Amino acid sequence: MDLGFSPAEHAFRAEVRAWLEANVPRDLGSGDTRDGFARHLEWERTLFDARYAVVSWPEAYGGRDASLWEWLIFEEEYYRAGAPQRVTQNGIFLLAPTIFEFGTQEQKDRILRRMASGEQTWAQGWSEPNAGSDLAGIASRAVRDEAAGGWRLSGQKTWTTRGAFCTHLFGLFRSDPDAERHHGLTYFLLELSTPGVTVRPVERLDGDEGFAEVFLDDAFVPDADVLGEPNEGWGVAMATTGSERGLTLRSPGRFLATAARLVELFEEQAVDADDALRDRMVSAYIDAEAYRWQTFVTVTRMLDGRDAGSESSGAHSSMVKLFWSELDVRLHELALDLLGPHAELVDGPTAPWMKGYEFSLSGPIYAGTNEIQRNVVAERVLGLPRR
Amino acid sequence: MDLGFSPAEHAFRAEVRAWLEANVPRDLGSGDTRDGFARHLEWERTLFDARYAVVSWPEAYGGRDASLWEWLIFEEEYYRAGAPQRVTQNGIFLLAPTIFEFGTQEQKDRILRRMASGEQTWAQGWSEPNAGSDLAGIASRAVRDEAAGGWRLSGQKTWTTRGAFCTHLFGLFRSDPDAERHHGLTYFLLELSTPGVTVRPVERLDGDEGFAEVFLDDAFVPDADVLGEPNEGWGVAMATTGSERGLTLRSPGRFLATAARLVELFEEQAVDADDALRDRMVSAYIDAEAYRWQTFVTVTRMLDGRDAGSESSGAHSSMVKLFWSELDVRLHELALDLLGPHAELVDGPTAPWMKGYEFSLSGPIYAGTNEIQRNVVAERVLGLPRR
Amino acid sequence: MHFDFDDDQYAFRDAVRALLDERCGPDAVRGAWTSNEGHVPGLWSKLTEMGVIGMLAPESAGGLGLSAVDLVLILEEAGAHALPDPLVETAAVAVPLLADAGDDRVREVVDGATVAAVSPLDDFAINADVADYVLLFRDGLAHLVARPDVSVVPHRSVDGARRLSTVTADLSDTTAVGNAGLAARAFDAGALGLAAEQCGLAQRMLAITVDYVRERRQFGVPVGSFQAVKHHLANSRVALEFARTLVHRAAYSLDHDEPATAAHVSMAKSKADEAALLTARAALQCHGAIGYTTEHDLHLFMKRSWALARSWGSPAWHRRRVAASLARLAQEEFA
Amino acid sequence: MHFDFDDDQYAFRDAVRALLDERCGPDAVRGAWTSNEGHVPGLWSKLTEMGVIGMLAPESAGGLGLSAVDLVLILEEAGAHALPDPLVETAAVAVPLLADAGDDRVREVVDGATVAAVSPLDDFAINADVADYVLLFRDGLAHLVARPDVSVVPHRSVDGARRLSTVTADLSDTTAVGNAGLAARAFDAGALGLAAEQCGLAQRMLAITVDYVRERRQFGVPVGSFQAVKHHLANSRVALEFARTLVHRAAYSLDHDEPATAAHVSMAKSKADEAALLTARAALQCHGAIGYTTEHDLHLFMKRSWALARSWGSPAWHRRRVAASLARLAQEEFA
Repeated sequence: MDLGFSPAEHAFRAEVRAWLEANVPRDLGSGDTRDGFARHLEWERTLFDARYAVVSWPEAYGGRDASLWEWLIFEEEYYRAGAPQRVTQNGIFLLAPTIFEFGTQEQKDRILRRMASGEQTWAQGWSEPNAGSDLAGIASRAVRDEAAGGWRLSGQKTWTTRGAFCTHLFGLFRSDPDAERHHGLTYFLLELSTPGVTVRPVERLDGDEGFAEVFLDDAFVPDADVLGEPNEGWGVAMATTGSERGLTLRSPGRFLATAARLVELFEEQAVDADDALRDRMVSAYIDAEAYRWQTFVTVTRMLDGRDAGSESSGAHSSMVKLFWSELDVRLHELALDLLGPHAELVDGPTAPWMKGYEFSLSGPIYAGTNEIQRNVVAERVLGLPRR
Repeated sequence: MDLGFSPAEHAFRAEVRAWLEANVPRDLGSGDTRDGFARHLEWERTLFDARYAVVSWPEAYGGRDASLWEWLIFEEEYYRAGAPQRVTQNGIFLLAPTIFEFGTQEQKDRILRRMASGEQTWAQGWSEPNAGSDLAGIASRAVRDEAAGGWRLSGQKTWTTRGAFCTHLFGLFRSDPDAERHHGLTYFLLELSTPGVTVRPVERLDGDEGFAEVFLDDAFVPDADVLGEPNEGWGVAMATTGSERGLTLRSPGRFLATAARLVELFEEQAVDADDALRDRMVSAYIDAEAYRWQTFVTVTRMLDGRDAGSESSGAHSSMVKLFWSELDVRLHELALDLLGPHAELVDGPTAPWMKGYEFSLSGPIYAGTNEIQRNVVAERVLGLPRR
Repeated sequence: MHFDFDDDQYAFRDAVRALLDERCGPDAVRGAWTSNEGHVPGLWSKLTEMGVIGMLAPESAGGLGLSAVDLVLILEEAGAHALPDPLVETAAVAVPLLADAGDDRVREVVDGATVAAVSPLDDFAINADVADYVLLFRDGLAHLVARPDVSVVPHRSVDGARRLSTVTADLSDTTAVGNAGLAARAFDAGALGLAAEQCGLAQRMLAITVDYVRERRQFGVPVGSFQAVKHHLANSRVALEFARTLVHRAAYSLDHDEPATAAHVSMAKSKADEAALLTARAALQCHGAIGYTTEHDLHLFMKRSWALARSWGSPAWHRRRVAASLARLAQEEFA
Repeated sequence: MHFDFDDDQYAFRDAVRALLDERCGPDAVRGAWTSNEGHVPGLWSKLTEMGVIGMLAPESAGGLGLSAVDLVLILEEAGAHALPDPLVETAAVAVPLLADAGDDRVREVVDGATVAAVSPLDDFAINADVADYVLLFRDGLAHLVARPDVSVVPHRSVDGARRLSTVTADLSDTTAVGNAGLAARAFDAGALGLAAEQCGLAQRMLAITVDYVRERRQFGVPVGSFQAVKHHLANSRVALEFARTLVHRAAYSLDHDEPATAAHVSMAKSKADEAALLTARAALQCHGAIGYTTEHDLHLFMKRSWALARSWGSPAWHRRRVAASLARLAQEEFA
């Protein structure tokens, strides 16, 4: 056991910290409006140019071949500096790992660098009106067009985050109508400008058009944009879902930074802050620390090759998702309680707390509701019967 | 709306308070040991002689024909005075209401007064090894003995509270072996000294032999000791179960008295008592008040004949049971937290708090687990599908 | 002892419910998010006609001479409909304050003038920019100022139907209404009013969610048949049941000037806030993504509950107030 | 950065687990409830032989020269078996204290003498009447007194295997061991030791419950297939996972005298206590009545968790200690 970072890692942290201090923009506003999305892409282009967009990727695709530890250090510093959440994250954190694992060389070369730079922005097309928690209920279909060398997609995708602003969509479609549930699905990559695709923005809880519905009517996708084998999309997608639920999307830096800001808020609001609130704040702070160290345990095991890729590893990511998503709600609830009558403001300096609260409420819902995650923990970690 | 008591009710309260102050015994110890049970019966005989054992019953059976309000006042004063829980309660609160509703005149005359005086003490024979939450799974059987004019009971009952000390048992047995689940059950009254009955004491969490297993091997019960009609025991029993879950067993006086003692404990332990504990204490106190007033709402509706006996009334008692059982745990948990390292003591002046905590933990389990109760609330109050 | 409302009280509640069902549906609430009026058009005059605004004024002042017990039933309906107008501030706070203080302006209010109010614990009022009067507290006294005499700085609330602003005004002996006792009573009336609205909000969020989970199917069954969903909603239902009882009890205390009124109001506000917040969380979670959009109605009620829970005293503030009288309460309740 | 134990550490843990499985099963724990010895017969000498007692003493004093990181894995096993002997007090607290203070009595302890201890926050020790030494704290210093020189008043714990007593002794400069810094470190070692035991207790209660709910059938299916049961146990499992990580982290801090050691120990104790208490509640609830008897083993572990949660600092006490350093921690963690 060695819980220190190496001199090289410390040096990397210092370098990142200095660069971020000099470069992190202030007041970009929400990235989930059309204008805000453009402003955020500019900032992410700056990150890319400094080779900080995807530090753990190969240099060929715009990364630095950084270790997972360096990636975690980068993330801690990124949030510590108050830098904004990434509007390119669904591509970088959810699609890219799948492309690295299942993509052809041609796909990697064509897509990854453009994704990292923000030239291509990727939205996720998982959910459908009747396929939410029950993702295997996907009904949107892909019909083979042999003559054109590809597929024709039809149907409807919902809750597509930033779908109104992105250039591309990745998602699952039913390519074998006779197969049931998890079978006969194919993973497609799709340009949203393709004829037959209509995108309708949907306003999220916080008033931003952060969701979209995507309607597809015979939209053509060439064979080159199938990820993995046809009809085997479920297995391909589960790798991505694992990423969404687990380590990569929710780096501990975000919660630690929120917890640290909560401590500052507590000190500022000291008039109203009694010990009952202090006790809750300490609990939340401890949980943020626990999440950090738990991530280090997970990364250690991944790097040591212990239980990586096993079923229990997927179930472990369910424990992680339960923990961070509830922690995030708790951190923000506490902030609102500290703000008292100012909590409801969506203008002025305290507004980010309410926005953060609203955002936190999506955590226990998306990427598999926490109810589903608890089932997974009970069944796969504890071995309770599925019924 | 009139939330005051009448002058007569105030007078009754004063009379009860004075009598209890003069008569409540100290240090009877647990009523769930053989010796303690005998000491408690002596106290309850004193109550009976003063006509306080069953104030709401007719005078013929030892009561005062008191109103429900007077009964509630009596209960508040009883617990306020620090008087001990009643070892006769399962007879008085669970069986007696059923006898009043379903019993023959002969049964009433033979049983009720003796029950009130403690001459007969009644244990409940509901659960079986394979019939707990799923009470309809009862397998103990009753076989008709036409010649003898009665029934022969065989099987096993478990978790029979104070079964090792009581003189009688009431319970359900399967009298029609071809009927399934809720059908073909009969409600029997049985002397525990009957040949063929073996009682094995079972030690409860707190070390007292408060439970028993009752083994029956061809034990004879005459027809006179069938309560209600043969094979219709389920409907008869559900009336009793309603009582157990609802109003009668858990008078608000008990929780108010506990809450008031908790406030005293908090003041005594002030050194260790920070605002976080104070906040929890206030919450618990408010809940005890809420339970008191909710009981008054329930009683008002019963007396007005609104929704009494309806399905939603049974479901309402599930809400009540959820509330008081969780409140009771919370009150005692908080006391243990206030006591700190002294919490674990089972000797000395703080011991009743640990004993009370252990007792409180049975609340969310017995009379239908709280998980079952939440199902009932969801299905019968909110109308969610049973599946 | 008789702890229930009478038939007249339920009938009046039902009449107001029918009015609000008709005039203050979700579309009307959405309208208040975007209109410049800050009101549901035409609704206030209807409420005035029905006597709701002047319920607590004596008949001699044009009111109905009713009590807080009558009013809380109405305010539950206001909550259940997410009524954007300042009904609590006007009917529950200002009317009895002006009436008890013998201030003639009570007649104007009974006849339809609106009153915005900044509670002594808050910095904001709703609808101060469009109200006829603003009620302010300072040094333990309540002050009523005509709107032209106040300056107003608007703010945006997460609940777009809450037209927030800070208010400043010259306060003096001449603006004060009544005495410190009446001001304290006015605060309690406001906190209790919000508690009643929270109960209505919780009830509405539960109803919306029950409807949804009975219809929505996943894994081949209604999601409402899953035990986890059932238990979330059962917990909310229980919390609501007991919160409502405390609200009704506190209203009675307020009407009868009982010594424990402040404690009872604080019990009601803290439990009603908790019930509403618990229900908001459960409702959103049981809806999933559809509840996370503004296209669905849930957010209209959820955001209101977030705001009310931190207005006129948070649950923690009210528990601290109960704490101050706890030792006495525990002794006195059964005197 | 490498946050895992090595193969030797796991192997030593497995060896101790095997010993405890054999010698400290539920029957042995029940034996300690009723025996006059207050120990599991013969177990302490086995632990001494294996080197567990002297793990943290340097080899020069007959120990293994290992660290707190090695020991917490062992203490998790002690918790999982509800070991009645004062292993934390002796191996985690006394041995390193005596070794660091250069006190020769460390050899006696490494060779099998037992040490009871009253933490600076508590009034009771376990096994003080049958231990060879008693460790006491006063005015920030630790004192070690031979048992014949203390007077002991017995008390009864809800956990019959905890042989409680109050201890009084004449303390002076000559009984003091080491300095204030070592005494503070000894307290942290004790609190951390209990935290590790709590993790083991939680793990065992979960395992017992999982076994039960897989077998027990109601309504025609195993009760473990009900979503409510699954969610209770999943919540416990998650709490345990994160608590263990904090325990391991704090052990490392203690070994390396990191500036945040006290805060890390307090984080570990508060979360481990919470995980154990949460699991105890869930375990009992998922068992139903059978768990509410002393015939079933669950209570042996549940009662231990209740007692440990209020010894060597409650969760609330430890959170207050974290609070004191929070503003600094939030700044320094990433220096």
